[in-house]
Amino acid sequence: MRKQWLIGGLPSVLALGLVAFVQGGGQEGEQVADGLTVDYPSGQPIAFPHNQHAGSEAGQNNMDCMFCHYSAERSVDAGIPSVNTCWGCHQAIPGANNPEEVAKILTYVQNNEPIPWVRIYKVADHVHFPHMRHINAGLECQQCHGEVQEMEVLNSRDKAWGGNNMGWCIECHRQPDETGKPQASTDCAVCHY
Amino acid sequence: MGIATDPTPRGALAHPDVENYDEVNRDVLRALETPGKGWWALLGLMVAGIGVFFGAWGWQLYKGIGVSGLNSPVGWGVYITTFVFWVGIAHSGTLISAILFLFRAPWRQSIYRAAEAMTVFAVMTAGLFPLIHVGRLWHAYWLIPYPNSRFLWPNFKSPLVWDVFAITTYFTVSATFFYLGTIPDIAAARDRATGLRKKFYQVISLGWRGTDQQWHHFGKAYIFLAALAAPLVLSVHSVVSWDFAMTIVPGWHATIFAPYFVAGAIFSGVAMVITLVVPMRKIFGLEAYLTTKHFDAMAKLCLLTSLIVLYAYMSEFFLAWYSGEEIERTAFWNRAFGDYWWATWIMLTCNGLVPIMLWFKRIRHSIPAMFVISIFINIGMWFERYVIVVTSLHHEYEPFAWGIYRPSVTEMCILFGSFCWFGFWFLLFTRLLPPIAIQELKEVMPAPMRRPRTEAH
Amino acid sequence: MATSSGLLASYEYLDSTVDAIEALRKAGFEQIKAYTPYPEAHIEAALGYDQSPIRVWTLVSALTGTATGFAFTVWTSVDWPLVVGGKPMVSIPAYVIIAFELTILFGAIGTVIGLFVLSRLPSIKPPVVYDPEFSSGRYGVYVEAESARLDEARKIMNDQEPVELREGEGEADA
Amino acid sequence: MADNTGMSDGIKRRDFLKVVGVSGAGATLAGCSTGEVERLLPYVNAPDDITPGVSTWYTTVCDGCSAQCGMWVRTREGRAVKVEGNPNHPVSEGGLCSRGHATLQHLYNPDRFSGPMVREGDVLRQGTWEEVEALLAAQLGAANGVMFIGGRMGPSLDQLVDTFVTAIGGTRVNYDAVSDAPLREAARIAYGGSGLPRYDVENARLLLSFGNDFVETGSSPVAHNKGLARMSAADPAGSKGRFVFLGPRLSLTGQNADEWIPIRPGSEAAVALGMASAIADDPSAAGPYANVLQSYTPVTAAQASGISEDAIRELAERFSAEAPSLAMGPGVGAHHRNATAANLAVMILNHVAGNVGRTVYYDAQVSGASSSYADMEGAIAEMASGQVGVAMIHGANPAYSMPPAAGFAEAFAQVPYKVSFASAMDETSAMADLILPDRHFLEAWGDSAPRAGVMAIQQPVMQAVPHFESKQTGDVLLSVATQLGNDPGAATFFEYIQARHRAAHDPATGDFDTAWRQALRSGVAAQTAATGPQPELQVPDTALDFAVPLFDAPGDLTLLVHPSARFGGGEFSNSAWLQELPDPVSKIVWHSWLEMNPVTAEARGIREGDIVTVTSAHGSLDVPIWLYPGIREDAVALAMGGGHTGMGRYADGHGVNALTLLPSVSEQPSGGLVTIATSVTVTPTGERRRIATIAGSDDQHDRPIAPAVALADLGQDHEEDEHGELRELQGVGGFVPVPAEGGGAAAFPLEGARHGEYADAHEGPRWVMAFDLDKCTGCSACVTACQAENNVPWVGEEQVLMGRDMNWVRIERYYEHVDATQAGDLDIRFLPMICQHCGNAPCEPVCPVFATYHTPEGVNAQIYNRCVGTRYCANNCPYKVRVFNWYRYTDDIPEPLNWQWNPDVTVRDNGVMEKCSFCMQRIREAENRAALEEGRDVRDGEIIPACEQSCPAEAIVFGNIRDPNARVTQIISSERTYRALDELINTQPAVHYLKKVTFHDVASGEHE
Repeated sequence: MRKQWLIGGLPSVLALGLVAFVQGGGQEGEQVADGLTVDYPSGQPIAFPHNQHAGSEAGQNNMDCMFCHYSAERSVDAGIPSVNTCWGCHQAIPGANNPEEVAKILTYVQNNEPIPWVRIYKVADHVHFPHMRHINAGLECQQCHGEVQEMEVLNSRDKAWGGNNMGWCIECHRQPDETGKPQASTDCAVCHY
Repeated sequence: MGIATDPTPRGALAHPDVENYDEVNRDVLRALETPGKGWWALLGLMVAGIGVFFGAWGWQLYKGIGVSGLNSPVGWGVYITTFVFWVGIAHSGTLISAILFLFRAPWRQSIYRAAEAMTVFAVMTAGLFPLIHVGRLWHAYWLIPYPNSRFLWPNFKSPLVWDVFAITTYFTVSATFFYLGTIPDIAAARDRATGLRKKFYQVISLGWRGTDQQWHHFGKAYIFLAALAAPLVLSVHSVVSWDFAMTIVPGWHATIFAPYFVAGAIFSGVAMVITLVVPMRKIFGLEAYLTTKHFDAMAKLCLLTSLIVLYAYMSEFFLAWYSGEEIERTAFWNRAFGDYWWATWIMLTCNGLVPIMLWFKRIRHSIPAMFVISIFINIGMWFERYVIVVTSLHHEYEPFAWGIYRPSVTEMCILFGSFCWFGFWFLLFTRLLPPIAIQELKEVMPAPMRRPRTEAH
Repeated sequence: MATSSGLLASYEYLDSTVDAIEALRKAGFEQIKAYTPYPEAHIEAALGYDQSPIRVWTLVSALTGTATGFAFTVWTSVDWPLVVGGKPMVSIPAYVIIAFELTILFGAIGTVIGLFVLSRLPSIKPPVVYDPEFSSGRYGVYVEAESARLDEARKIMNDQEPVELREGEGEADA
Repeated sequence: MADNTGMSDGIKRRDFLKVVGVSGAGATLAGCSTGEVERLLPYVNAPDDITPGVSTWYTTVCDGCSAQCGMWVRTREGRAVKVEGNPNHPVSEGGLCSRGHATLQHLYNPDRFSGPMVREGDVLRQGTWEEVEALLAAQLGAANGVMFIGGRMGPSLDQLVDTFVTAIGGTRVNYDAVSDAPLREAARIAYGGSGLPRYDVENARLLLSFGNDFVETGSSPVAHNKGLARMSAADPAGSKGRFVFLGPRLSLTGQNADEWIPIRPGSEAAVALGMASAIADDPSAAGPYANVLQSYTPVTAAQASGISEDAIRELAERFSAEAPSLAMGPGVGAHHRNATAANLAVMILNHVAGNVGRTVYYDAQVSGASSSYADMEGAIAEMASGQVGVAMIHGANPAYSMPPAAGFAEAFAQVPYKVSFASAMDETSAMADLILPDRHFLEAWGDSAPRAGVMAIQQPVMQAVPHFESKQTGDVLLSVATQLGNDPGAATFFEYIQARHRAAHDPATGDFDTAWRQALRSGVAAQTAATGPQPELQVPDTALDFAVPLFDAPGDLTLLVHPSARFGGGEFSNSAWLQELPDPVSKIVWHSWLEMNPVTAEARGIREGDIVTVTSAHGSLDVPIWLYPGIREDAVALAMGGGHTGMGRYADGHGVNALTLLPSVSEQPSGGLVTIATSVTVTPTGERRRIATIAGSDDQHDRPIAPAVALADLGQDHEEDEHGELRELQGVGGFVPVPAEGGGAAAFPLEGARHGEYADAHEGPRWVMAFDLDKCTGCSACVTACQAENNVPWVGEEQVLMGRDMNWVRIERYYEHVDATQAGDLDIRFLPMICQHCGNAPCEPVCPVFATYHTPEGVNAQIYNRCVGTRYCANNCPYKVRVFNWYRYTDDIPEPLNWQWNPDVTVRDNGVMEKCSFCMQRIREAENRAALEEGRDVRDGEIIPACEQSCPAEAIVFGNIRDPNARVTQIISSERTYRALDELINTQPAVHYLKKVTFHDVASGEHE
């Protein structure tokens, strides 16, 4: 009878193994961080609080992301605000919380130098991510970047998307639209060329 | 009641000079005793060669695959040639142990252990070459179907993925087969060995005791493994041949390839067995077990396969001409008289002409002659693969894109190193495992009887 | 179960071994174990073996391999459809090869597992009754019986002039 | 290397903001993004016209050569990444040649001067602009005898230089090794105008080129290339212009001819006049040249040229019969001692054939400054005799581009103070005491008048490359002039130009500023109407010798020195793109070669690759032999442009300088440099080398790769094209018939390919491309365009020798019929081979990891980051269009050359396969743009791949074959359509070719 059990058991074990093997698919993913090693805020030239600007709490300014990241809806790149964009407002607004940080802007304006922001969000060089296509498809910035408007300190660890984890993109692209087809193409050459 | 045994004259026995079972153990296990200087010298050489091997490979990884002589149009060269060569070598082992076992060939017992060991190590060598030749080794694992965050799977339509499956399967099965067959002999070694060696054998003999029950299942399992291995042997080199035959490259795209490659593999494999057992026989004094009978049989196998291979060459050339297909014709004309004519003629000489000598019994029975011929065949078979790979690629469909390939030093180092890598393992084998199948030898020896044999009841 | 002990006889000749076994079985001894240096059909016959169940292991696991091969290849090619060389998404002829290789692979592994299970390998227990000669030239017969019948067994075994006859205490490894 | 991180870590094709970061004060912040932290550098002041990630296009003028083609420059975040032809420009009409593309590499040339240089002893130290301008002013103030040696320059700068030089009482000479002085002079003698004759190649029915290489060099390569393509394209009526080439060697132009008449070097005049006399019923038709005509007949022509009298007579008849015809005189590649006379003889021929005013026009106006070798000889004499105190060099490199025999270097060394305006080091600047690096034309203001009535503004398309502190010579001259106390009337050169144009502006046509802005936007200032009545032949004011000139002894082979199709006279040599661009004729890269007829070689026991010593009375050099059936047996040819010694890392040490062999003689009366002047002896050195060529076999081996169809066969459906049906195994679906020949939109996708389609792909677009081989002239502009667009690296001579060239486009060149011994039909086939994007692609199924596969849009995609590098796909590609990254070639690319990288294309990593992607990035960009405009579909013509954009011959068309109205669909419905090798191996390519149309009936090449 032990024999019978084994004869029955062997295939079922193999089958189970296979199932587990295949199911493992979605979960196991290489969560490669994208090269950001410096701890924020020390990494950033100016301690820029996103929540202060874009947050909707009392005393926060509830700005639209695209006020500063001006090209997000018409370009592949979201765009980084020019120094003048910052200064445009901060001429008038000394910054109640920590004016010394705000004051740094002026030095850049005077030296006519760009602010060397540290890059937080980056897709691999071989991936093409057209921002405007996603914005115009009705995605919220937060869906990839996380609840930036609530973060004082931005950190690549906080972002919603899986860094170099392609599966994270695919899962969204594969969502069926009303016709039941995938809502976005999963053709490789859409992003990789 | 009792056993009915027919009287067998000693002359008809496989090993007339072997008196009894104990002698078998004694002779075979003597090989395992402390090695001499020669063995250490050889081992040293092999280790040095392995150094060259991995040195060259490391250099290639550091610089890029460009350190090879490969180019476009010749994207495959010495690496794939050597890969196919070693896979071919790997074939006779399982052929002798499995197929000849199933056909109950009487001469296999004393060579199949060495042949199987050769098989395992040859696959271990061959398996390295696909890794050596890829451009991005650090991504080579993408050929293995494993669940990943990209939801991507390998392309099961690609012959290379077939290769991955065929080679791994072949390695697993032949290694298992090899080990399984060795267990009883390891037990025998265990029972004579002392000290550290005894410990070692105790572990790897898995506590084999040769009880009736163990022998019973062992025999069956062995038969089934043989039955599984037999088609596998044929399939593996067919799959390897399809790496070429599945393409549209003139000179590769031929339906004859699978049988042609399998025959070639057996051809080269048997030759390599001869190359290996001749010195082994001398060094370990196994003349009584490796008799001219065995070499004669292997020689005949070589002769047969060499004829098949030769036929394949001829039919390829004939059909190229007969098809009237311009591109095919150019390809084969170029093969025989083009830039690589020398390789082709080395191939034809070593694989087609030299083996003709095997028609003569005197040569078949001369061990030195066999040794020399087998070396020729090894060389010839390497060049066969070189010819197939390179000459087909360098003159393809697009005349304006024709090119020339010159192997680089790095490639040569890796080719040389692969032989050392193989030799290293084989040397270890000769010292650690009984190089001849003790228990199977006993099977073909007359069992000791108390009553005189003639008297049957 | 009554205390039983065993007798281990080692013989030089095959026919005497066979005779001893047959005699013992005739006398009604059931717990007989034979040691041989190589698979000996006559002894297996004398002990009256029938077909080994290994074949079932081989068959089942091999078929599992075939099924896995086809299921896996087909599933992956529809999971993310990518057209190559104008071939159909599911190209059965190509997948036959994968299925074949898996058949062999699973079959072999299944067989080995079966062997190990059935012949109690690997066994780490040190041998209680064993003689190194069994791996070389001798045949061994080990019989187990209640103390009462031991003498009967000893007599039968002695009839075949063993090289040596030992009395092994306690259970031989089952 | 971590899993999933794909291409070229460390190489940031997208670190654009570090470039725009420097907008404003020009403070260079390059190199700011190093280490593992990547910096984002935003603008200081955001410019309105730049959106990150969106290309901005500026029009300007290509200042690469005298043609002055219109240019469209694509800039991303303030850096120029691609130059293209400006379709609005009347000269180039959207085409651009390889050299034009390569100007981008000169902009980012890492060998440019980092700033103004002052010599102190043996070393040059970098100075400030204030300092060097003061220095120059002081020197000029003090010096006695100032000489300005100029090259080609636009009208405004030309005028400024003149005023400047006259103001300081200096002399000015101009020099350009590749000048058309003889043609210009002939035109002056014959018609009085000082302009170049303008040819209407397109409308000629019979075109004769007397050794004029108008496709690759000459006054306007792109325009003439386009003209030739249009002329020789068979029109629906089944008629086609015929092109006959007369000359000792087939240049690229010659290879495009329908007939080759291999006349002796220097016998152009004899042949032209012989034909003229045969055409003209009485010599008086030649007006003032009647006497000349009397002394020439087809017989004399035959004697002089070595061509049968009948051939000449017959050609003459056709020349007058097949009107309008056109004959073009010897170009820059055929300047012998009587080149002016030869050009004039051809003018007479055109005159008697009545082509003046129909296909050839003589304009009064002159463009730029005419340059003369004779003037240089004078200048050298002056310098040698110490009459020159300060010598200024601009836009010329005589130390390299004059024969050493001229002794320029020695004389120049005599000059106490030598000033160079070169923006990058060259042989002449190396001797200078003061270097004031000029700006590259893409950074500077200028204007151009390529021909009568055409005026275009050259505007800077980007901030000056921050690595180099350059200053525009115009500005330098202005400020120095001010320091010298004479008022030039403008503060900056920009004002100077604008002032000139404002003055020239006719208020009747509207407000100037509007016109100016319009000119900048369209790339060309409003052009005046075409030329008026044509002038009549004038009595020559100088004696002319029409005889075959003498060639310096000793030697048994005439040496033909010609400008290179890639390097011109050598001014383009420091560009890796051009060095690695296979020469359109020889397909050789990086090194020089001596062209020799196989018969000659065999007679002397010389094999290809033998290194021979070429010796003339004036010098000798060692060069490998390349066997070429397209050159007369009594001549050998050597191209200019090689053998630089001080020009930069990509030019130095590659090849030999052909001028070494030439005597220092100027052609009389034009004073141009004589390039066909001497005989040479060729002796093997016994050494050999491998030729770095991409050419495997020049013979098609009767394979259906580049078939042709005879003009006579057009229209009637000829049997041999019917290959019946293939039968293709469809997976498990059994055999299904497949039409062997590709059809139009209706037939696509073909039955056999359909099962490979994606379930939902049928409504989407299906991209295909068509090459019209009847138009393609093999000029190779598409090769460089593709290299520039797709970040294709160059690999160097060593790698090419190993067969590892990386170009995605390979212009295959097959000889079908070439006969250098007598007049007859010529058949050389060009075929641009790119990835065919096969419907049944052999490369796809063999890839183990789906790195290459078929997209629903019918493109054969290559996913670089998925590639493992087994090279299986390349082995199985019958077209051999896949190239492999054997090393990480991009590592060798120095700053700032990498600024040119296209941000939209992945830079490939070591060990990765790559190939033509149909410019996937452009497809995506167009789709994105279309989607932004309320999600419409892409319109036909919105996606133009780099090769199509640049093709001067308009031979390439890309589009969606599912759109029945698409240009490409129309074109491939032609009966000439075929697909390479398809009928043999049923690959169902998406790339369609249209057969070349020949006048002779086609034997070989059409297989079976």
